[in-house]
Order: sequence, then C-alpha cells, then structure tokens
Amino acid sequence: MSDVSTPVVAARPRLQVAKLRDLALLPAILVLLVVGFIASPIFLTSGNLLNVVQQQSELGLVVLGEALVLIVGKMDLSLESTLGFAPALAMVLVLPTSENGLGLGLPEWTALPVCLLAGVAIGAVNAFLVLRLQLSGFIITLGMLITIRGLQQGLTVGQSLSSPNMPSLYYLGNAVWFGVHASIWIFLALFVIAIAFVGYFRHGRSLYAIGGNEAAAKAAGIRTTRVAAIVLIVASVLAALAGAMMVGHYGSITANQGSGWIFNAFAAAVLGGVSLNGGKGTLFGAMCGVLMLGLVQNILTLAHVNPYWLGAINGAIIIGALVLARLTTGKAQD
Amino acid sequence: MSDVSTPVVAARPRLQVAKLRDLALLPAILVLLVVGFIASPIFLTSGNLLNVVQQQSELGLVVLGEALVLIVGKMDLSLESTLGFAPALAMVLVLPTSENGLGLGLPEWTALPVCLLAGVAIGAVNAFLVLRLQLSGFIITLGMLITIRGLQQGLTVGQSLSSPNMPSLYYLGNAVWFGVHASIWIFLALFVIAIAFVGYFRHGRSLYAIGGNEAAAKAAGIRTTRVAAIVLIVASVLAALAGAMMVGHYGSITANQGSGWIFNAFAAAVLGGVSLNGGKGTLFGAMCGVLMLGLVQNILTLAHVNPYWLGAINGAIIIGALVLARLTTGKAQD
Amino acid sequence: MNAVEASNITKRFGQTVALNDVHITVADGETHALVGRNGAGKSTLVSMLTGLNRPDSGEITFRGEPAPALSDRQAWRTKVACVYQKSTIIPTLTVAENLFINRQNLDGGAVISWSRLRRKASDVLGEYGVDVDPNVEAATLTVEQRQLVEIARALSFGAKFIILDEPTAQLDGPAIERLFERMRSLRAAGVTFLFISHHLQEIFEICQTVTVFRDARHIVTSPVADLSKDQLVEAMTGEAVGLGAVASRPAVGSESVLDIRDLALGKHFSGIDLSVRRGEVVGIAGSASSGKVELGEVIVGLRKADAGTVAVSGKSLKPGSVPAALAGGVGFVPEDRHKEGFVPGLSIAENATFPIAGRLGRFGSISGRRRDQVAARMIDELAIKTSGPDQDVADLSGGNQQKVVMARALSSEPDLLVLMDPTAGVDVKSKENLLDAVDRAAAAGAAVLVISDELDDLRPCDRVLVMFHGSVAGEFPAGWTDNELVSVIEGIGESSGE
Amino acid sequence: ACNRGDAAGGGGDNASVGPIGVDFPRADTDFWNSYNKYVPTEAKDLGINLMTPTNSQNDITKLVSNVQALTAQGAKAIVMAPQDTGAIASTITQLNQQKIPVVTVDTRPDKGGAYMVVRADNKAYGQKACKYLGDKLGGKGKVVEFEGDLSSINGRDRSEAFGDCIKQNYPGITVFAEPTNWEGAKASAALQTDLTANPDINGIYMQAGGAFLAATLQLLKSTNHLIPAGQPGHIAIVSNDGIPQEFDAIRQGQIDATVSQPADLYAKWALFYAKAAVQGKTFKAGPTDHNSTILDVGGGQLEDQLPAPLVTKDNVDDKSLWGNQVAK
Ligand SMILES: Nc1ncnc2c1ncn2[C@@H]1O[C@H](COP(=O)(O)OP(=O)(O)OP(=O)(O)O)[C@@H](O)[C@H]1O
Ligand SMILES: Nc1ncnc2c1ncn2[C@@H]1O[C@H](COP(=O)(O)OP(=O)(O)OP(=O)(O)O)[C@@H](O)[C@H]1O
Ligand SMILES: O[C@H]1[C@H](O)[C@H](O)OC[C@H]1O
Ligand SMILES: [Mg+2]
Ligand SMILES: [Mg+2]
Repeated sequence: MSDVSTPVVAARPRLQVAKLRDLALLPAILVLLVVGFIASPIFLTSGNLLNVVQQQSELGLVVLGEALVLIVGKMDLSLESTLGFAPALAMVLVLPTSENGLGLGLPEWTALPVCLLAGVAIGAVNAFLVLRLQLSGFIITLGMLITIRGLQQGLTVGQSLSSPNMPSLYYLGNAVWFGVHASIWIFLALFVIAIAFVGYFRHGRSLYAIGGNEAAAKAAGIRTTRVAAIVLIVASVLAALAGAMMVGHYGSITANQGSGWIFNAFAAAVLGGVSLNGGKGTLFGAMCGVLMLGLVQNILTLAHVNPYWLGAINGAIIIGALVLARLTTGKAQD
Repeated sequence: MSDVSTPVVAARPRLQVAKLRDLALLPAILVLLVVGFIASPIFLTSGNLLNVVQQQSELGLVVLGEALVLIVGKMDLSLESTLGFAPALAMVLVLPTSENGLGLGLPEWTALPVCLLAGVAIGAVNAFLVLRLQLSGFIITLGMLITIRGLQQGLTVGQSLSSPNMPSLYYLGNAVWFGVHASIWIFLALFVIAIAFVGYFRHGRSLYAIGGNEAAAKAAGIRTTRVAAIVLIVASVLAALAGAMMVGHYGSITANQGSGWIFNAFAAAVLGGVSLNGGKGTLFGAMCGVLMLGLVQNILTLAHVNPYWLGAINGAIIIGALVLARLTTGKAQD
Repeated sequence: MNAVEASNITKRFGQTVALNDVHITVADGETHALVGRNGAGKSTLVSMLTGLNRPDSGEITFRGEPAPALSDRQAWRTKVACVYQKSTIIPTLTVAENLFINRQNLDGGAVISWSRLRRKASDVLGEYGVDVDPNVEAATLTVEQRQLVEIARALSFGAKFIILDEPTAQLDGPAIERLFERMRSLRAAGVTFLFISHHLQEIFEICQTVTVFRDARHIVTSPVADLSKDQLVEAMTGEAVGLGAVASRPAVGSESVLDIRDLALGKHFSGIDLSVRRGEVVGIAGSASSGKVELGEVIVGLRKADAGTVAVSGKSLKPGSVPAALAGGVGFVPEDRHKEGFVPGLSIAENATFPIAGRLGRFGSISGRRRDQVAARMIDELAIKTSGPDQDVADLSGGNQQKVVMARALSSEPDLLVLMDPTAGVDVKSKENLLDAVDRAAAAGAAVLVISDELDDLRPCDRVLVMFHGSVAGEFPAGWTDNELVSVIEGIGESSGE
Repeated sequence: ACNRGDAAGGGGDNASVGPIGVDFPRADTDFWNSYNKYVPTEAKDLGINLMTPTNSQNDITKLVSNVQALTAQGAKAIVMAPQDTGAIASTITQLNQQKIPVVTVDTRPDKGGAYMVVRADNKAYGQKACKYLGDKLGGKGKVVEFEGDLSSINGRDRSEAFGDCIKQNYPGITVFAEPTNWEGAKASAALQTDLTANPDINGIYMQAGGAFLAATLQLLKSTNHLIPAGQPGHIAIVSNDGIPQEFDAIRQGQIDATVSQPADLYAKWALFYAKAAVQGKTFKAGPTDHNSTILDVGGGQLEDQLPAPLVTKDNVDDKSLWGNQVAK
C-alpha cells in the first residue's frame, strides 16, 4: 500500500511485484469472466454483474470488517452471528407479540439505530474479552458466535421475523438509488472509504503496524489496544449494517441467518491476500475476493451444473484460482 | 562465574507455571463435573462418562490431527470432509449398485485399508499444495474441504451409505474390548502415543521447533518440509480412521458427515491451549478440550435446558471456562 | 537540568529480579554510557525509560517532570527516542514507512503523501549513509541494514534525548564511524544520549559519563575520563581483571577439514578457494558488503552456491542442505540469532541440544535428564545467566540468547565450526568464555571459521582472510596490527602476507 | 434429583404415561418451529409425561448423544426426526435392544426398527407440485426448483418425484434445479440469476416454504415479478409445508399453491404412538381412523402416512388446515 502514488525511479522492479500481489486475483477474475461468457451470454450483461454485486454486498461488509480485524492481527468469528442478532433484536423490540416481537412498543424508527448499537455493544464485549482479559481471539469469538446466535434463538423462540411495517429497517436492502440498488452503493462506498483510510491516513496505517509487530507499533507511540478495540467495534457495526441490509433484501431474518458465513468471509479475505497472521494484505484484494466468490456462484448457476457435482466443481475452481494467483505473482501465500 | 548462573533450584517455579498452562482446563472441567452432578445424579456414573468419551472419540481423533498440524504451524480445514469422504469412497468401491455402491466388486476386507489410503492421498495433496506450491494453508484446505465434500456428494449421489455386510469397516466403531467400547481405547491409546511422541521423542519435539520458528528449526538441521508433510498426512489418516469409526458408531455415512466439525476441532484444540500461530500448546490440553466440549453437551442435555436457550447457555459456558482458565493460570492466551 | 532521572527502580519477572533498586541520572547534553554484563538489567531499564514497561517501584522524571502515563504513548515519544536491542522494525511495511511510522503524514497533514514520504525517506537514508531502497519491504533487509534503519529513525526524530541499546553490535566499522560522527554533531546541537554497548573502547570514544550495573544493581557512576578500561571491567564483573590471557592451543594439524573450491554465489562472491586444517582457527573479515556472511551461509547449507564445492573431512556436502552439513560434521552460529538462531517458546536446554537430540536417548527418544545435564554444563561453560535449563529462551537477555545459539553450535562437537558474528551483543567477560570455548573446540581437533569484523574475535585466529567485494583481498597470519587489517577491510590498503 | 420432566397435569388419563423423550431436529424453519410448539400441547392432551425436549440442530451426532442422555434418564420411548436418515440406524437398533421404542417423524430411517414412522409421502409432494404446475402452465415453460438439502431423504424424494414427473408428463417444461441446502439466501441468488438469464421463467417450485418463502417473495417484489395470480406475467408458484405465511401469500395471489405438511398431526400422532408403545399396544398395516393409512414399507416397518393436502385459493380458508389454526 505504500506504493500507491507516484513511482520512484529506483523502486521500479519491487514496486511492480508489490502491486502484483494486491492484484493477484485479477487474472483469476479475468479467466472467470471469459468462462462465464462462454457459459452464458447473459453473464457479461451489466444487469447480471450488478446482481452479483448486490448478492455479495452483505457478505462484502462482513469481509470488510473481518479484513480490518485480520490486518490489525486479531480475529472475529462472531460477526456471522451479529449479522442475524442485531436486526433481530431491533425487530423484537419494535414488533408486537402478534408478529413474534416482545411487544415493548419501541417506535419503528428506532430499529436501524438499535441494530447498529447492538453491533457496537457486541464489538465492545469482544474487545473487552480479547484485549483486556487477553483471551484467545479465535476461541472467545467462537464462544461469542455461539452465544449470540443462541440469544437470537431464545429471543425469537426460533421464529423468523418479518414485518411489512418496518420501513426503516427494510429500506437499505431494498432501495434503488440512481437506478442501482442502494446496497451496491453502500458496498462500494464503504470499501472506497476504507481503502482510502488504511492507505492514506496515519490511523489507518497503524492497523498494519499493529498487525505486523505489535510491540514495535507500541514503541512507535501507537495506542495499540485502543486501535484494535475500535477496529473490533467497527467490524461488528459493519456486520450489523449488513444484517439490516439482509432484512430488506430477503424480507425476513431467520434464526440461523448468517450461519456459516464467517467461513466465506475468511475465504474472501484470505483469497484476496489478507494474512491470518496480521499486518498483510489489502482491502482491495479482499473486495476482489468477495466478488470472485460471487462470480463463481453466478457462473455455476448459469451453467446449470449437475447439482450433485456442484460442490466438487466449486472447490476445484477455488483451488485453481489460488494456483493461478500463485503462478502469476510468483509469491508464496500465507 | 558465581554471579551469572543462578542455581537450578530457582527453575522450579517457572516449570510449575509451564505445567499449569497445560492443565489450564482442569479447573473448568472440575467445575463442570460438580455442576453436572448437581444437574443430574446420572451424570457422574461411569456409564454416562464413558458415553461422553465414546461420543467424543471420533472428534477426538480429528482434534489430535488438527492439534499436530497447528503445533507444526500449519492448518488443515479439510479434515472434516476427509472424515466422510474416506469411508464413503471405501464403501462405494466395495458395495454393489443395489446398495448405492459403484458395483466394482472390491472384496470386503479392502474397505478399511482403502479408507486409510484415501486419508494418505488427501494428506499428500494438501502437503503438495501447501508446502510445495506454498499456497495459503487456510484457503487451500478450505478449497479442499469443499472439493472433497463435493466428491463425496457426487460419488454417492447425495445418498447415505450403509451396509450390513461390511464387518471390516463396521468393526471399530462397534466393538467392545474388555467391557469398554473399542473407540474409547483407540482414542486414549492414540493420544497417549502422540503425547509421548511429541513430548519425549526427537522427531516429535521437532514439531514445536518448526511451529515456533521455522527458519531456526531448519538451521538446527530439522527437515522442516518433510516433517510438516508427514504431519499433514498423519492428520488426514486420523480423520479417515475417525470416519471409519463413525460408520460403525452411527451405522452409516451421510453425505454431509462431519459438516461443521472443523470448527469444533479448532475449538477443542485452542481451548486446550494450542496456538493458531504454531509451536505452542500440548496434546494433553487438546484432549482436555475435546472432553470438555463433550461434558458441556452432556450436562446441557441432562439438565433439560430450554432448547431455545441452549445455544446461549452453551456459548456462555465456553466463555466462562476460558475466563476461568485465564484466571487460574494468569497467562494471556493466543 | 537532567534529561532523565530514575530513582529506586525495581523490576521483577516472576522469580527473576531484573532491577534491584537502581538509579541513574543522565545530565542534559551528555552522552552517558550504561554498561554491565549480559543480563545485568540494562535493556530492562531502557524499557522503563521509554514507557514500555512499568517499574514495580521507583520514580522516573524527564527534565524534572514526572513521566507520562503508560498508556499515553504519544507523550512518551516527545520525551525520548530509542533504538531498542530487539528490532522494532515492522517487517511487512516498507523501509520508508518504517522510518516514519506513526508520523507518515509528515507535517501533521491529514492525508499521507507517499511520494513525499519516499523522498524524505531517501534523504534520511542518504544522510546516514544507509544504502537501501526505501521502497522494499523491511522483511528483506539484512540484520545490519535493519539496525541502520532503526538508528536513522531514532536520530531523525528530532528528539532531545535518545537511547541507543547496543546499536553497534551488528554494524561494521565504517557504519559505526558514521554513527559516531552523527552522534557527535547531534550532541553539539544539544542532544542527550544514553548509550549501551559491550565494546568498551566505544565508551571511551564518545561518552562522557558511564554507569555500571551488575546483577541488577547500580555499581558506580563516574566520568569516563576517571576510569581505566580495567577498572571499568572490574566494576562490571566484580573481579580483578586478567583479560587477554589466551590459552595456547596445540599446533595446527596437517589434514584439512574444510575444503572449498571455486565457490561462487551471485553478486555476493566468486572464485573462493579455502582450506582449513584440524585445530586451525581461521578468521574471515570484511565489511557488510564483502560477501563474508554469505560465504559462511553457503558453507553451512543455509544458501545454495551457484558454482563450486564445499567438502568437509573429504566428503562433499550437498549444496543448500543444513541437515547434510550437520550430518557432515558442521556446527554453526548464524548471523541473525532471532531469525535462525533459536525457537522462542522452547527452553534453553531444548534449543541448545537440537543437533544432538538423536544422541540423548534410545530409539529417537529424548531423556530429559540427560538433556538437562548437557544443558547445565553449557550454561556453566558459557556463563549463561538464567534461572535454569528449563527457562524459555525468549525471556533471556540478548547476550545470553546469543550464548544459547553458541551452545547449539558446540553441542555436536563438530569437525568444522562456522561462527558468524559469534560475539554480537556478548559482554567482555562472556566474550572470553566464548572464545575459550572456541579454543577448546580447536584444541580438540575442530577446524574453526570465525566470520566477523570484530577485531577481538579475530585476534586469537591462526590467520585472517579479508574479503572485499566478493573475493579474498588479503591474508594475515596471527600478529597483525589493527590498522593494517582495517585498511584492507575498508579496501584502502594492501595485504601484507600473501 | 429434582429435575425430572414435569408431570403432565390434566389430560385424559389420570395416570400419565412416560416419561417420553422428544428430540427436535432443528429450530430454524417456521415449519419446525410450529412442530416444536405443538409437541408440549399435544403431550398434555395425551396425558404424556414429557421430558424437556432436546434439540439436535440438524446434527446426527448431537441427536445420538441426546438420545443417550434421554434414555439414561429413564425415557420409556423416544420421538425423533432424524434429518439424516442413514446415520440413525444403529442407534435405533441399540434402543430396540434396550426395549425402548422409537417413533420417527418427518423422515423414515433407511433401515427398519422404528416402532412407527409418522410421515407423509414426500414423493407425493413432488408429484402434486408437478401436476399442479404442469397443468397451470399448460405443459410449457421454464420452472425454477429450489431443491432441499441433497443429503436429506425429503429433499431427494421431492426432487426425484418432481423431476421424473415433469420429464414424463410435461416434456415442454424446462426445469432449473437449484441446490439450496434449505437456505433462503441461496435460493434468492439462484432465482435472481435465473430470472436475468431467462426472463420468461413462468413457474417456481419451492420444496420448503418454511425456508424459502420470504426470500423468494422479496426478490420477486424487488425485480417487479410479483404479479398477482390471474394477471399476465404472473409466475406460478407451488410451495410446500403449509405454514400460515404461505396461506397469506395464496390469499393475496402471490403464490398459487402449497402442500400442507401437517405439523400438528406430526406432533400428535408421533406422541400418540409413543404412548401406545409404552402401553404395549401394537398396530397393523391398513387404514386408520384418522384419514390415513398405515403401510408396511418393507421388513415389517410400519409407516403411518398422514394426509398432506394440496392447498390452493379454493381451500385455503379450510379451518381444519393447521396453518389456519396457529396464531402465527
Ligand atoms: N520478559 C521477561 N521474562 C522473564 N525474565 C526476563 C524478561 N525480560 C528480561 N528478563 C530477565 O531480566 C534480566 C535482565 O535482562 P536485560 O535484558 O535487562 O539484560 P541486559 O542487561 O540488557 O543484557 P544484554 O547485555 O544481554 O542485553 C535477565 O536475567 C533476563 O533473563
Ligand atoms: N392408525 C391406527 N391404527 C389402528 N388403530 C388406531 C390407529 N390410530 C388410532 N387407533 C386406535 O383408535 C383409538 C382412537 O384413537 P384417537 O387418537 O382418536 O383417540 P382419542 O380418544 O381421540 O385420543 P385422546 O384420548 O388423546 O383424546 C385408539 O384406541 C387407538 O388405539
Ligand atoms: O425435512 C424438511 C421438512 O419436511 C420441511 O419441509 O422443512 C425442511 C426440512 O426440514
Ligand atoms: Mg540488553
Ligand atoms: Mg558485525
């Protein structure tokens, strides 16, 4: 990321490699575009490609959050539960008992703020457990994943929630701005903002420093705990926002909303070059990872592959893309 | 010299702390035993506790494999698919088409060897991709997870496989030796062997060296790639063996056998103190992790918790155990 | 006014008392040396003075004001800049960004201008004569380059008080000279230094005051001019000095142990021929760019040569294979102890005995008792300051970690010992122990190659080869003078004994 | 000691039967949520001493350990709904050895041994959906099918029956079979893609309204495909499960039909047979008094196949349908 603007003459060769690494997925994406076009002429239409982006927009926000958390050298598995819990909490607080709510009668407009606040709260609990109590991030956020999903299950008695009368919560996943789904704008805007933030701002850069060598970052005057805490909270809020978008997109929240998503979120981020060891990878790469996963699904659907062999083909494509990325950049991955 | 080398006596306390860390889960397990006894008088009967061990035996082998892989500084997500694929492959090769097999007519006794060989093959592919091509272990084995599960789905056309006429494959999960299930003996024996191996043997110790600092291990003359490859293969074989045990235990293999297990395998290993960063933790800890997860499930079942709040309570117990382990050992976790 | 004053500082790590009620006062504008044996507590004090660690008790003031809160990292940065003993380079970032870490927005602007940052980085590196591309990832730097970047960063900061914890341990002569010039001019501009080094002549060269710690205690603070080198060593060790009494070795044998023919590696070196005989200690000197370290790394299998052969006791070694080298009777100390020297998280005993793990029990098993015996012997011989063989190497002081790496090299009683910068960060007295151990190995019949630009390391050698830009520029039998050797190392002199 | 299952008060009999253990297979679709709610009420009606139900969350290994715990605590009979039908065989054998009868609901174990299977004919679901859609579309068009989990016998039965029936009877209809793992989001993405590629899609078969309905309607709405039945451009939709939300959708003309899979009767008859088993009663193949037939599906395995009527606009307000009885 440090090599984003004007090239420096002496830097030429290395600069290229560094850039290549960030762009490692592009060849694979290109190949996919060609394959997709062969599979179906519809594939390359803007309508279809926008569909793909829309379908990936919620996962995209989770990936953005997870990528930030990974870059700062931590982990958060609980994002996948936050995705369902945050909007579900907002809904049970607002909805009457006849619609599976708690009947507390909170005004409808509070739904979106409550949803996002739930994100803040979960992020704060994670931060407390991981950073203050210094518990293992993997296992503690796995515990949080189970707990939060369980809370949702308990609060909703396992029911899925939906209501025609909650415009505030349904808006984002449904609205169309300038002819394109709002969720696509949100997805792109948040990624652009985040890319700029971690690329061009001191506080953004500190994520890489902390993830790369926490003791050194501390020695350099960075408030490592505070930054990591903020990142964990932001990631949870992003997941909550994604959950709100899902309500409008899919019309309801089921008790297992987001189940298994964290795998995909890690997959997209790592596919895009983000390292599980922290301090490495770019958000642009993570975004490519999300889009690539979406393209693969889209092509498989368009190609009407035998459903029994779908899984094997899906997996083979992912492995193939990695090998391709490895061959085109020549860099070991981690 | 008198001022430099303090007498060895002073080493005692550090030794203790190191040991404490390995035993970190014991207080939590003790608390669970008490809680379980309060929840139900059945709990502390040997019959019930043996049930718990038997129920955890297959996961236990996967945890053993994953813990070895983590200690050597790698990752293998595909173990959860190997668990189903390896015995399924053995069965379709042996069974006639009338029983969902391929009708190749391999003799029945080949089933167990074929199952284990499938484990060797998958481990070898993983090793090639991760160690030779130097692809990211997380994402490549996630790709393998999807591919192998897909292969199983394709080979079996989604059917579950079972047959009354395959004693060789059904034996291990079913047999009783000296009044106790064979799977319990196998679980305990493999853990004891592995604990001895990594604790007291040169090649076993090298896992810690590689996971702790691969370059230093190499400089110390350890053949790091070879050792890591062997560990990946052993882990896959353990998963295949666990799969074979499941056939006898549950009477069949389903197309999604093992789905989601890798999460539990990581959870048990990390709970037991094994680090995702490699080089740290003990197999005894991992074993405690497996047993703890089993005890928690058992108690929740015996206590007749409201099924809608089960998830939340389950998660809360895991978090509580971690906090307890942290407080009793006073060591940060990673 | 005092730049810093620390009083009654005590710090424990578990059972270890790292600092026992020590005090230090560094007056404004002076360059103050802090010396003491490995494990005396110097680096621990540095971590207190820079706010990375809280003393268990005691008080620290900067120019009379109490030290900032530990969490207020930014405030600490305004008080003091530091080159830590342990690298604080962030390997995943570029050199340029490492130089300006957490101040990338150079003049407090909101947005970072990377082109400006790179230009400034080039300037800073140029100013300190550091020959690295600011755009490479710091992970690709050599130890020496990394150290230079850290120094450039600390000095460029504009701080009035700078701590340098063993900055010279990994630098070659000219680099040290440049550092000292820089320090002198900064001092002239009013900058205060706290300087830690095990090279005592450096203390006399640039420091005005010296403080000695021994066994976690403050021993003495005195103007440098009032102390002789012997008095200083005596304060450090608590014993009367008998330095330099090198035990004489039996005569060099006739059979050659190491035979190198026409060895070449990329731009690093080419056409190297060398034989080392039983009982012979050969030094290889040269600047950082001479290729001497790379030569060592090829011999031990850490790198693969492009051409040529390496044979030990008559058998060719498989190129690029450390296991093959170890099996062929090689033992070695790598240049970068953190990278290749030890496995943090494992005990001293385990780290020191890796190469002989196969001999510590039957059927590949390891007897913990025998391992600890071996380790205890090494701890004793090399004077490793530790609570015992079970201690985690990560918790040792820097110099003691280096001794563990040395112990590992010696453990297999090798036919050929290759030592790269073996005494980096090792205190004067311990250096003697290490060199004694080398002598004993040679006396027992090993051939030894000492790759270093540390004159103290080279002095006991039977002969010293000097490399310059990838080839041997000169050879000196024992008895050379510092000046003639240094001039060849720096490429400005003629070899005397060819 | 103090936490045995609650003694069921009320009920027909004074001496309650049991304790009987019930395992819920999952709690993440509205169909199963309804079933889970019926269980305690029906147990009360039947005078059954019901242990607190366990939930195996779709996981066969959890089911097995739940069953072990229930029997350890004295369950006299077990009601379960193994979503994975092969894996349960040896557990059932073991329970039979311990003389603990098993009733399975919704699915039939691949191997016999259950005291009774309470189920409906899942192949018939697929056929009913096929016939209805085929006729509605006049045998021509393109139909998207949301397949259930391929590892579930129900998913496979419905897929096979639907596919075979269309192939045989309506060769003019193209089916896009989309694997979904019973997940609404996957169904939505597949439908969106299919609609983009084939704007002339005129039919949808969803194998579980409990899982797919909300997501499907939302997608159709946002892509302007939600046209009421009877108007040109309407996509004919047949669902399955019979949850109240599906009935609403039928009334509003959003979807055309669903198969009402009787959650209430599943709970009622499963418990009924469990109770009968504890009381030592036996059953034979043949028609029952509750409008169903007990079949011997092979090897002496009895299966009470409950009626699962097709619900359309014509009978959607029928009070006897369970979907009209629950307060949703
Ligand atoms: N994190 C730690 N845990 C346990 N012991 C420690 C830790 N850090 C330092 N020590 C111990 O404190 C003592 C002082 O160490 P310190 O690093 O300050 O020595 P030093 O004077 O800098 O030595 P050197 O010259 O080798 O760098 C040593 O005995 C060391 O083992
Ligand atoms: N499928 C069947 N085959 C044969 N006999 C059956 C069947 N179903 C029910 N019976 C018998 O018919 C009788 C009436 O059953 P039903 O469930 O209608 O009783 P009920 O009195 O309405 O129930 P409850 O006592 O709970 O109100 C029972 O004695 C039962 O044994
Ligand atoms: O078995 C299936 C059940 O009949 C209903 O359709 O919901 C989805 C599955 O659980
Ligand atoms: Mg030090
Ligand atoms: Mg040097």
